[in-house]
Amino acid sequence: MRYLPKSPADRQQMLREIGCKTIDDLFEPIPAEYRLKRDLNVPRQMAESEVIEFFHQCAATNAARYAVFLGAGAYHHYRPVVIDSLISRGEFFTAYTPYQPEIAQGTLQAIFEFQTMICELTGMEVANASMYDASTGTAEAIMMGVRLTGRNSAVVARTVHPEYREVIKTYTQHQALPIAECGYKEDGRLDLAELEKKITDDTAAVLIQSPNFFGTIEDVAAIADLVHRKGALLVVAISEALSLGAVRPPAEADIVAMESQSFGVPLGFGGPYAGVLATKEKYVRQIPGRLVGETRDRDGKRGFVLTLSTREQHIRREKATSNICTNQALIATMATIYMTIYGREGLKELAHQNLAKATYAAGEFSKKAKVLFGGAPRFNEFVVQTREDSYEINSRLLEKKMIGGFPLRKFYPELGNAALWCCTELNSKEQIDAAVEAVGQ
Amino acid sequence: MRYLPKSPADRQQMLREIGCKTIDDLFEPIPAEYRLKRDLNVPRQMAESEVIEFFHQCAATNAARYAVFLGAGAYHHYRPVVIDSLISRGEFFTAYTPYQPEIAQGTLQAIFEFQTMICELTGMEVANASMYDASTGTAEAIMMGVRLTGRNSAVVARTVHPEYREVIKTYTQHQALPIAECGYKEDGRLDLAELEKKITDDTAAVLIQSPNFFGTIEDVAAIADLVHRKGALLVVAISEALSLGAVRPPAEADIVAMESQSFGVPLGFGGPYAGVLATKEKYVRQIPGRLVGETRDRDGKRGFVLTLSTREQHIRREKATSNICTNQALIATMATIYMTIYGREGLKELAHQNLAKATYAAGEFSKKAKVLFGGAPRFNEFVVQTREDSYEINSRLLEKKMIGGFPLRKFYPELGNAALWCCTELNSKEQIDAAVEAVGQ
Amino acid sequence: MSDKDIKKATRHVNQNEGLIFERSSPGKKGYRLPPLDVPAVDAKKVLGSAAREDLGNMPEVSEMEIIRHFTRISTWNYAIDLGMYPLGSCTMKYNARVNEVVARLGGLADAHPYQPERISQGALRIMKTLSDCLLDITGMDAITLQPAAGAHGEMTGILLIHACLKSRGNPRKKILIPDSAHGTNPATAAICGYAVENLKSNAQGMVDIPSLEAQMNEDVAGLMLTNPNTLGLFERDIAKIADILHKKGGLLYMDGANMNALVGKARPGDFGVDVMHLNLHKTFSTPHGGGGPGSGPVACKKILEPFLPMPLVVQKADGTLGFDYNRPQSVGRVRMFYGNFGMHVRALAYILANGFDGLRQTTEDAVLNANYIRKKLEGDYELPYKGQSMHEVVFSDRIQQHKGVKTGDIAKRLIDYGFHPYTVSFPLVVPGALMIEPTESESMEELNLFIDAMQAIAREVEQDPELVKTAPHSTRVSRLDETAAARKPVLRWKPGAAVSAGE
Amino acid sequence: MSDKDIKKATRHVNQNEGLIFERSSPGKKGYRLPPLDVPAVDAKKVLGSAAREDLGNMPEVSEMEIIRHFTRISTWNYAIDLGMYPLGSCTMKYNARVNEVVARLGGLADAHPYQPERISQGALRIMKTLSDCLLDITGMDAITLQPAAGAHGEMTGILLIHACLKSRGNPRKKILIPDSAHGTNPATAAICGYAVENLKSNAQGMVDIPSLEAQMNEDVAGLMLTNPNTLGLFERDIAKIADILHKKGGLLYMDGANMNALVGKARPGDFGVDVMHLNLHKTFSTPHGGGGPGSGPVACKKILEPFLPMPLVVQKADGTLGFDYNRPQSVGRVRMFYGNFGMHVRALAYILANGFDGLRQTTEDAVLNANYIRKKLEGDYELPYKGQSMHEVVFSDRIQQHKGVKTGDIAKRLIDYGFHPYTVSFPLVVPGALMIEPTESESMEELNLFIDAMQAIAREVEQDPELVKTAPHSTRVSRLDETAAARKPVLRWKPGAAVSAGE
Ligand SMILES: Cc1ncc(COP(=O)(O)O)c(C=O)c1O
Ligand SMILES: Cc1ncc(COP(=O)(O)O)c(C=O)c1O
Repeated sequence: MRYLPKSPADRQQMLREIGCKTIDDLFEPIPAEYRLKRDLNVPRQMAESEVIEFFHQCAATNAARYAVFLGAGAYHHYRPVVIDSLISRGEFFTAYTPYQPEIAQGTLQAIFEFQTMICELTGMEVANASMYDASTGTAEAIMMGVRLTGRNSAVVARTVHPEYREVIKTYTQHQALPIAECGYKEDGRLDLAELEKKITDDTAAVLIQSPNFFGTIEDVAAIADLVHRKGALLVVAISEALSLGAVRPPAEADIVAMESQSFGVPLGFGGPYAGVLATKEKYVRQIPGRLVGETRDRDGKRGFVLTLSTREQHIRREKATSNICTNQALIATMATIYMTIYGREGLKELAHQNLAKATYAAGEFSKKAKVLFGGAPRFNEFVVQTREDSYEINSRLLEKKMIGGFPLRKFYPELGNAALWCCTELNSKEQIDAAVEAVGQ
Repeated sequence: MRYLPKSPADRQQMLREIGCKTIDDLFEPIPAEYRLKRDLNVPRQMAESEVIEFFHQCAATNAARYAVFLGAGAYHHYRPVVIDSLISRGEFFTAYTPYQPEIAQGTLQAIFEFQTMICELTGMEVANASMYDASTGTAEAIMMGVRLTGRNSAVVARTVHPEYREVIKTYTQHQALPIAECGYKEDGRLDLAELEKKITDDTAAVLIQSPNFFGTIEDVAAIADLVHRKGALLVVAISEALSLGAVRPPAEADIVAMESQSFGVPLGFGGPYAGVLATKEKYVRQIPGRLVGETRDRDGKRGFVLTLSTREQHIRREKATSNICTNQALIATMATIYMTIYGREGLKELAHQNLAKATYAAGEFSKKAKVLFGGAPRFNEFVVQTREDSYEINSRLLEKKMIGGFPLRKFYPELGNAALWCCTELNSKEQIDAAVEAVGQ
Repeated sequence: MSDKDIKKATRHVNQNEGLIFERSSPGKKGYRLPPLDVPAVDAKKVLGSAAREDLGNMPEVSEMEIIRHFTRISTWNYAIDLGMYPLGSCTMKYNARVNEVVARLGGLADAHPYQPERISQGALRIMKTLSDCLLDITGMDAITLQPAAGAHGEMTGILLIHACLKSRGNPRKKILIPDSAHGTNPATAAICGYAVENLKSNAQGMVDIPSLEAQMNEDVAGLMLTNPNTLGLFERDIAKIADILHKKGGLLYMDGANMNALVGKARPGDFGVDVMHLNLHKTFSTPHGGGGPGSGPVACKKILEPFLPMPLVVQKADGTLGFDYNRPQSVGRVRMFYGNFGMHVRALAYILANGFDGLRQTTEDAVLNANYIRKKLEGDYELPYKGQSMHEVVFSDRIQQHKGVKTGDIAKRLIDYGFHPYTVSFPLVVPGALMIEPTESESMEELNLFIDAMQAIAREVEQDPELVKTAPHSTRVSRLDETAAARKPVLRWKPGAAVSAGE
Repeated sequence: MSDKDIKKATRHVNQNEGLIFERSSPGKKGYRLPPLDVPAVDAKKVLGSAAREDLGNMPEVSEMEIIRHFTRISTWNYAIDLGMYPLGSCTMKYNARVNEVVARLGGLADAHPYQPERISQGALRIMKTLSDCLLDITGMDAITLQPAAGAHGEMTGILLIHACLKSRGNPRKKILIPDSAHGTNPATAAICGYAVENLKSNAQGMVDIPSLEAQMNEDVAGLMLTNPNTLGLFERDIAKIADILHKKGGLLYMDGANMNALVGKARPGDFGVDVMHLNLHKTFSTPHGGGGPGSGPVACKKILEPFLPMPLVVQKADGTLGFDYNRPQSVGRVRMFYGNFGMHVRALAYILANGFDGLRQTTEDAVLNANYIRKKLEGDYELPYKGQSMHEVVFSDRIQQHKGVKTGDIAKRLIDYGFHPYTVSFPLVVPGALMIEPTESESMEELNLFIDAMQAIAREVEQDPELVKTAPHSTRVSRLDETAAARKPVLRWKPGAAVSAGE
């Protein structure tokens, strides 16, 4: 096998030195009846060219170079080539978790920069080194709220990504942590009146998303006011990170649970992505996941280390803030490079381009169909209601090499034939016009 | 411009410190009438995504994923992905010529390894660090022969790649170095009787190619005998380097001029490739191009440096062995990695696969057309003669996404409708059968 | 510092580099956008009070500086690509380049998770093929690829146990966990609402059967067992362990972090395991990336299948592949979409490149390497448990403690010798543990250098313990103060923060 | 060694690595072939006595070892990606990553040079577009992209002059070359059958007009001029120089190595140049790759067009692009196929990413940077020629020579300060030259660090010249013995060759 750096003679010599006759002597601890006596039923060893050909064939039966109008938690943005070029350095992608900081300053400094940028963008004071994704991040944020408040229930807006809500349900199901849902108003925003009713003395946290699942931007300040008045914490989820280039950060939140996928991470059929939690400094000892902190070496030189690990499973075991160990470090590094490339001006300019595309598209769609939730501002997504079935429309679009909006019927039957459309900088006017045309047929 | 690491304020400050008002003060040395007063007539600045789209469009109007039966000096072989992964390290591809060995040991050691492998494969004693390609390499080899012998003419086999011969003509045209050509026999090999006549007392070098342009393997030992008897030097060109995995190396030659493209270098519409010259130790002071040699540092540690530079243009100027300066170092490094991956056993196994494919294909073609030069051994190329015009056959193949053999009429009109076909490990039996079928229609 | 024994590494000039924010200045740009082809909008008008004014201290730098910044800091990392990385329990093996290439193919890397199934057949085929391979490798009946890492897989597995027991009437209260277990095991049990009960290891470092028998009762939902365990020992009584659990209605969870000792040689499904996770980022070579991403598929026996997270990849009546969301007994979703698909691609590429014979040889080499190290070092370092090692070996610093040198010091000194240290102070059952897992990716030559280095350090401990206690001496930063970092945490850069000389 | 002034670099642990042959052992494999789908052949039968027995000492290693080998040795290199690389005359600028991506696109990277034109339109479009851009940049009328590097372009250009003059009746005998010229210039003239006549520079480092007038006659075919010249000075009398040549029937060749001072600001075609080459691997950012590949297109005026190498890319009657081989007056082919096409792709990507405004700004920044360095260092190092600098500046070691320190020593000491040295001892007209070309790719911060380092070294020369003379002190190998290497050349590894300790 071409990956294995041993010759047959090496193996013989090593066995001799160990004092074994055959390799099977080393497997003697496994009771004989459990030793596999046949070859595994996996394909035969392939040449590299065959491996590539196999995946080429797979890729060829997947869509490629379609016009994409899907968002809904995974966004198609241009990925500068510098990202892959840098994270393909073996020093980044073949390193482990930086447990030995003296030979891991590259990873540590990159993550420290990630934490800093996430703070700058979200308006929070501290951020962790990453979570698996935003769905598990929101669940962990709610559990963090429980630890911080000593209260034992939570309210989640129905305008939070439906799959985040499913994951929250899974995570919290055995924690005696009931989750109430709160609906939305005509303008697609959270129903504040309902929320006021739903929050009880036992509500640890309220979770909203902004821009929410309809693409609508919530009035975070007003919600925070209400939530804080009730003694609960506000968790704000962000699934479209690029919105932070144009939209006021949720600085009034107590915890922000963000998905970084928009920042240079491939769509990749859903993963790997990178969630991140950010919060106030005073809450840092209850944050889950790794944290990188600054320190000094013996000569006073600046350096970075993993810190506050007494929160974590390898020290605290069943009392840890979370069971997370491996996180999404390389993806966080991708996001860091992306945020660095666009930076202070570029993220804004790019967000404004997204805004312009979606504004134009919503305008065009509204000539042929009903665009819902016009009463509140939105970023790069909007909901189009049609007379025709959303899936049928999408089938038609598919033939024209367009992937239409996300049908909402499954999660929001009350909206009828509605679909969530997304337009980013990658959707040309031509594509938008063609999609509007096809929908309006 | 996104590559430029300066802010407008930086530029102002630097100008101030230099003592200039505007940047144009620094261009004052250029007489005003020659300063360009308009914008260059090149396209406007593009976003990275636009640059990629431009080249995507270009690539899309080029052939891709065709079955290729072309060789003729440029060979399609599988390129292990490790090659690009390694040479994409900035430490390799963004370094200059290793003039400062203490911070260039990576490049130097890789080239030293290249030189060693070329010696092992060709049966020569020394090899240089690379030439532009084999066409310029053969020209330089002949000029080297002139310097070594003090004689002033050369004989070149007509079975040497026609474009090599054109380049030799260009290089030697003003050097009072007449080039005679020598024909081939029925079996596609050099006509030894003719050669004997063509070699004169003034013949410095005889250039042959093996496998020659028809894919036929020359009897190098016999030719060397004759050439040496006449006091001339034998230069052997190798255009299909992989042949060395199966074919006896031309150890009797005085100089080998090899093209390394087969060793992991993309076809790339003809370049960059990497030529290399190898020779006997006693001739090394007349070899053109760079050489890497082993030495020691002050503590006795092994290290590598550019050496014997008194041969070169930067020291010897008009008396140098060649005017070459920049060579093809990174391509030589690609070849080094390729030779390392396949190594002692793999190059042989791969060459034998090529041999098997071409043998099979020639057998199949001979059922439908005439395969020429059957009397001598060949590697992975062979000549097929048809009744139908070669270009017309190729047009038909093209529609079936196959690129047929290289029509020989332009360079060898005496062969009629003949084409040079090449089969490598990348030509499947299925492809070969389809091509035979289409040719025989 | 005496370097005479150091054969593997030398010091070399290395670039300094500040934080990216320290390079920033207004007006530098690393990007350029294409011209906007729709009417520009006034963000203030469109967004009203939700419009953002500015982006604070986000950096402004050019592309050239970005390349240099990340290239320079990358050179401060150790990595598999540079040398042996014998972190026990982490299985730091070669990350094949072809895996990276296929994961980036257009059509796979660009696929939107919600694109219709009929234009996602290639991605589904990959998930299905990988699932089939993993099922045969583990000897299990059903699998989910959704979990994002090992701990996430553990949670999924324990939720399955919970759901299964609940469907039988009582989810029970406790999970048994050996004291040698990884920290994620108890943390996971807690998230799933279970109390953790510690199970002592016996003198051989294995599950103590009498204790297990004593502790197992109707309150216990199951046991989380790592096998081979974190001492690198195969639990010989595994069948008995399973029996004890099953007899009292419990289920056996296996932490599959150490599957690199078993692939192609033995299958958990054959020796009584009911549910387990795999770490694709260990056994199946997907890169660790400085801490992640991982992927933690969970495989289980038929009895647990109904409870697997949704959706599952299934073959549909028309022969095409699709997602099955209609799973009424499912524990729910543990992650949005379908898991870390990019890791699925890489793991499958690894399996295909190896084939059945390569996978078996890989396991054999991994076990061979660990035993070779053990044999060569057992005179120099204390071996607290003498059972036969599988893919890793755990020593202790008992001998070196006499000179005041701890496992952490030896680890730091290994850095000077050109190696990444082993895992320090884990498992907890071994005080002062040195946990060494070479994997199959090390040549005999590299192993010999490692053994030489460990022996040289053992000598240094005797002759010059200070040298070891103050290591590393060859790195651009010396030993970093982790205590100070935790005392007054600085978790982000702020403008005006002081920079020490030399940066 | 005192490191107190060194701000840019620190020493860090770095892996040793022998030659790949020293890793080899029989039976290790880094490859696997697919199964053969045609009958296997017996090579001995098919090839007879031409069959090869074995491949001698070619290495046998695994993929993991190959990755480590080349990764490790790569870390011993300095590179643009790591820091400033101010080699004068070499224009070491940022090599944009997008160039590498587009050059590797399938369809371009896989194109066979002999594939029919109708399925090569994309490649031809690239060559044509690049040609058009370069023609406007140079102000010339016609161009060939065939030459593989600068020296190769020089040869092509001089052959054009030869052919043109010959077509006028007499190719003439001599080429004039200033003493400041690069070594390739005289070497090229010699290959083209011309005698080289040296042209002295005047006190200002420029072409001495009276000498030129005196030396120009009917035997002189032309002048090879670098402009700006290798002192970084623009030849102010360029129009007059061209005039003198043209009046006597000679032609003006320009070595375009220094076009980074002119792009978008002035065009050789406008100031009298008849033919010139460009170095795409300098001005147009294609990577140097440790010594190559390059690309040296040659642009010329109408009068020289008929003689250009064949084939040329042309637009055909039907609007498609194709190669024109029917060029009866052509000097012939200088390289097989069409030149280093991969470099054409990259150079075009650079031009498109810059646009006209970016190209101009680039030139301005390059000239700004050189003048900034000059201003800051002119007190510390001798400036032998005082004319206004363009894109590079040349100092001499005259001041430091008093302490016995030479330009080569200062260069080696710069390594300790974290920089690649400047070009040493070139141009020859400046004894002990320090030739510094920062390019546009350096930030003010990096320039300041360089200036600091140069100033610190100047101080060290006064205070501790030995420190400088024995530099570098921070590298994994100390100063290497180049004399010994040349005395008894060892140009290849041989089995059994001794290896020194520490490797
Ligand atoms: C034995 C064991 N169990 C569980 C884990 C957790 O896996 P992950 O880090 O992928 O969550 C690890 C990894 O460190 C481990 O070694
Ligand atoms: C002034 C000058 N002319 C010519 C050359 C030769 O160019 P190349 O190395 O591309 O052959 C160089 C490059 O070193 C140069 O600096």
